[in-house]
Amino acid sequence: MLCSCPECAGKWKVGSLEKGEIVVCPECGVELEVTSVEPLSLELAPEEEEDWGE
Amino acid sequence: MLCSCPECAGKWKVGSLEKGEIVVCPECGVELEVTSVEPLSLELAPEEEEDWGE
Amino acid sequence: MIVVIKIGGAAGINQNLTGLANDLKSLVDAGNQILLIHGGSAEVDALGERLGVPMRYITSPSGVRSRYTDSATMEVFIMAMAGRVNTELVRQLQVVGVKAVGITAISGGMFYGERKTAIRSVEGSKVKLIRDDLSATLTSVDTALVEHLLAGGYLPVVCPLVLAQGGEVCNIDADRAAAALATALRADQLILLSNVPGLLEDVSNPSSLIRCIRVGEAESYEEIASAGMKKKLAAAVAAVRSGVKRAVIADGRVEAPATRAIRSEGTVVTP
Amino acid sequence: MIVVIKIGGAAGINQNLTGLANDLKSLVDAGNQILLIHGGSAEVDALGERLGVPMRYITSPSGVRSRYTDSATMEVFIMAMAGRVNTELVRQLQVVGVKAVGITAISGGMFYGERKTAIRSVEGSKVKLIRDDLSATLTSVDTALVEHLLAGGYLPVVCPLVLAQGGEVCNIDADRAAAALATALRADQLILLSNVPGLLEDVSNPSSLIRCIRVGEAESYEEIASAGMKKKLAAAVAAVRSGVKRAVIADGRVEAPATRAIRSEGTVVTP
Repeated sequence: MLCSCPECAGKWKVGSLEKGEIVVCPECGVELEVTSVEPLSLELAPEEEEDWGE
Repeated sequence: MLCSCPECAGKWKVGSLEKGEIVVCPECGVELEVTSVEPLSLELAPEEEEDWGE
Repeated sequence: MIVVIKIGGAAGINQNLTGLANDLKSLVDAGNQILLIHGGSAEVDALGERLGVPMRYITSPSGVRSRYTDSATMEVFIMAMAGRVNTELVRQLQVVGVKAVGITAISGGMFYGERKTAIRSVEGSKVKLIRDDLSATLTSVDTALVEHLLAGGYLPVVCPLVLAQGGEVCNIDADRAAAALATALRADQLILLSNVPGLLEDVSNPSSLIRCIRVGEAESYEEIASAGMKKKLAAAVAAVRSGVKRAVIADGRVEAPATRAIRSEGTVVTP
Repeated sequence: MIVVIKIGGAAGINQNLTGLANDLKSLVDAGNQILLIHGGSAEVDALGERLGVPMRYITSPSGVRSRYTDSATMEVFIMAMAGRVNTELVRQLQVVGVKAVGITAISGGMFYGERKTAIRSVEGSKVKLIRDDLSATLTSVDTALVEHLLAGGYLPVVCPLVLAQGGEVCNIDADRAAAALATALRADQLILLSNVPGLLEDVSNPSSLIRCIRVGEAESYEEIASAGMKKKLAAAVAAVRSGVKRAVIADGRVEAPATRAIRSEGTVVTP
């Protein structure tokens, strides 16, 4: 699958992706969220929140 | 099944009984509870309580 | 004015909880002290089905239908009523800005009761004695906790449970519990909201509403009352006979259901 | 003395509820103001299994393990915790003569929080974003209701739920909730009871108890702490840093567990 970074327009290939997965752009290092697989769409991943949970 | 009334010692026959069933002694009219079937045992049934329940 | 409002658990009402919450907000804002007590039969049945705990009912020789509450059913009852229904009512009220406090009636020793060790159940041609039923007759009502909450400006949302003499948590008829609480609180009104407009002359004709019943003549209406309505009627009569100024059996599915009941839209039971 | 006591939901503790209830009675009789807040993980898991709602857990990139609470799980959580566990604790306390009041923390607007719209979950080699999790970060604690209850001589039994900005009822870590409540109440002590004697040097050796930790050195103990203990340690440190005089992580399975914890039998976290 050909990925395209929405931040730096960098391109790279990956084997398989899942919806909700976080991937790191190999060029600018930003964290991206796989918001859809078919068609593939990547968006800036939200900041990591405190992960307290029962 | 041969029934024997614990109150008046009256005897009478019935087809079948279930545990917890209420039967009325045909001789003295008292209400009896079938507390066990094998062996058959009859005891005076408790007074009817108010039957409020959800 | 102190108003005790009981809402049934029947499905129809669940769709109107937001409407009810807003209505109670306006009543509280107008300076009334409101206590909400709830049933939850639909939720209990639904959870029982999901858990494979069969919901069985007892019909007493005098025709009163009540839930057979063995310990497995009591567990379902507590999870559905004290858990789901009570928490959802508190959520709805808090979301519209009411300071609601969800409690069960075993908190603060509000309801103590005597567990009925033997209940008669008509089964076909037979009458059977049920000995493991966890329902109780109310023997004492302590309103200290709800009065303390009302004085603090809170709206108590009460799940009707009873602590029995052996320490068991028991089930109690929510209508009867509402009447007992209204009596103990010397409430001005008891409102019993359900999924019918009130006592109907003809149950298939919603406009055959009987508007007013004096307690003295209540018995004559028994024949036209369904099993559920019989309980509401008996609860309303019990409350009014014990000093509550009036009781109203009204429709919980309409807009502003409590306010409309307070304005006599329903069957009003008076001394 | 105001003492906030949190008991976990782990199985071990459930066998000791009568012991805990008697212990709390003696603390109340001695004039202390006690607030009990409870978890219920074992009960939630058990009910989830009965209902066929799989209990899934999220492990965050920093190793914190928490329950994945989608709406189906949240429903189980409310029925098991606000229903079963809370009601049983109130029952036990009332039976030994304590005036207990079971509430959830959405009552009276006690806990408001922000729902985490995206939580990171490590799944094998991947990190995934979970968007439908109903857990929240606490944003405000209003102790008015519990203070009102304590002033009335009642013992609040709190089920940790949070009302989120969208009106959803959310899940929160019970240890964290206890710390926040202890802080907001300016409690003298926070007691975290669980099924271990405290923080152990060697988790397989119950006598390797670490007796005292100053908040400044707490981080150095993180490596030896299990996921669950990490949360307790963090909660204890958060409370003491915010003014609670001391926090004790202690064993909830022993006799008079709260009294023994108050007397420093466990891991005491101090300023």
